[in-house]
Amino acid sequence: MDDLENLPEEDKQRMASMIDRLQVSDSLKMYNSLVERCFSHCIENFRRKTLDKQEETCVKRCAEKYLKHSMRVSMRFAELNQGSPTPD
Amino acid sequence: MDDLENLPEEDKQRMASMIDRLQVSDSLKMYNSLVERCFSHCIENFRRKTLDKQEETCVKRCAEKYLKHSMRVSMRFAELNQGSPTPD
Amino acid sequence: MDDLENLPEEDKQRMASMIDRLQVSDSLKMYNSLVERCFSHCIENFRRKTLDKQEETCVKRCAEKYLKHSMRVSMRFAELNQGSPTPD
Amino acid sequence: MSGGLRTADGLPVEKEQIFRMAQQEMEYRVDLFNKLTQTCFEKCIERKYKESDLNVGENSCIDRCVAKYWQCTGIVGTMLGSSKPGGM
Amino acid sequence: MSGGLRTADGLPVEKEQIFRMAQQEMEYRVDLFNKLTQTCFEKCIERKYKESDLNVGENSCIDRCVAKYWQCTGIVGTMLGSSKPGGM
Amino acid sequence: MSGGLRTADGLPVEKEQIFRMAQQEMEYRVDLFNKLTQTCFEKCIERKYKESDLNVGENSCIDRCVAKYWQCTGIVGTMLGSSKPGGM
Repeated sequence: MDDLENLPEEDKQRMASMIDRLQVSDSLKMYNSLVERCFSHCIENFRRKTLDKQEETCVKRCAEKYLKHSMRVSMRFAELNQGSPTPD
Repeated sequence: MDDLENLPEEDKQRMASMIDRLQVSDSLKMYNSLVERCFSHCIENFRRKTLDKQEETCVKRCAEKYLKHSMRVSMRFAELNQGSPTPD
Repeated sequence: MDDLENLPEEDKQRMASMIDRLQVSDSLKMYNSLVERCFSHCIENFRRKTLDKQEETCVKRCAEKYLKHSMRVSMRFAELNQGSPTPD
Repeated sequence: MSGGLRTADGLPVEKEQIFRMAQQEMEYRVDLFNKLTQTCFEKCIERKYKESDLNVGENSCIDRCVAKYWQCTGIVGTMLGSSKPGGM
Repeated sequence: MSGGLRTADGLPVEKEQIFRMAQQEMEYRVDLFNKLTQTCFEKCIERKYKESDLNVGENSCIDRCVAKYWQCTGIVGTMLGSSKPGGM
Repeated sequence: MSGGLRTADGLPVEKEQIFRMAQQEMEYRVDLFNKLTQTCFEKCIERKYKESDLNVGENSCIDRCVAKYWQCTGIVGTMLGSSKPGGM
């Protein structure tokens, strides 16, 4: 991908706009799959149409845990992409 | 998305054509995932290469149920998007 | 899709380039889902950060089996698309 | 087609962005609807497929499932810093 | 590039639609093939991965699985109002 | 906009290919990251969600899971004939 650095200004802008679009799409998909995951794990009964306190807590913790997990994975992933050594 | 109403005619056409494309893509994906779901639920033995009567009935009921389910979800989903109250 | 054969040369090129793009995207997605599948099946313990011999063998066999499986499915799929009869 | 910044496609930047955002919002809604439909099918529909109609229990389960899913979308959206529940 | 309706990309409407339909048909077939391959792998391949070749039982299971999957595609396609089995 | 082959969009062929490859590489990396994140969440995170922080065991499991997943990407990549581990 070194070729990209030699591109003229308008091409860099086009590239930046493509990256932007991918990031927005990706974060919207991530939002949807986070809801799906935490809903599937936490909601088991359908006797009422509102979440009870326990379900709400479960969904919040699930989503928070997933976001923290995702940040940690992202740090490790970046290290591996750059070939840094990691502790055992 | 209110901006869209002020667009000139050719832009509305472009928007309509985009919506069209998304709907065709989506319904083809839905077709594929419906087949996958009902096949996975209904077909368990591979001693012959044709469906027996019981398997065929299972696939048909599965698909019909899914379509009816999907229509009901779609009605409820539309109500929520418009902020209507729903009975408990 | 018979309409395609009557298209002028530049349109055929455009079509070929679209097919090319779909194939590259598809094979990259397949690569990712093959890794995910074999990792999920084969890796169960996280007491060390390197694969042991048994895990490595499992991943290799899993991937080889999947590729052979995929080739066989692809042959049968092509026959069905052309309406050839298949042995029971 | 006069004056102002233009994208690689020759459209004014602002209008192009409106189209892009509209498309992303629509893709987001389709994805949300599909995940919601699949998840509530798993949660509410009996696997026996004894008939092809939805029974009373399934119907009320669907209504509550959609309502609870929507609330989860709101909770996670708030955590991610989204302004309106279920929206972008 | 003379006469007739044109899309935002400057291509005649009809030709543009042919390309779009061809692309959607191809995406549909790739998606069908991928789901079929994954589903039959789940149904037919032993999880132990004792060797990297497919054994006789696995091979005949694959053939029958593909044939049965194809029939399900036909059944569901008919229900959705598709004209040819397995097609769009 | 002078000389050389051009695509349907009017861009020189080579530059268009660079953009396309860059986009496909980025989509590949996003897909890899998402699958890795989901898989390691399944493997490492306790389902009880007793709290919203990651505990020590979960954190070290994540680090090892990412490292092992990366090695699997390398193994499968080599089998598929990819030049660098984890790359295209």
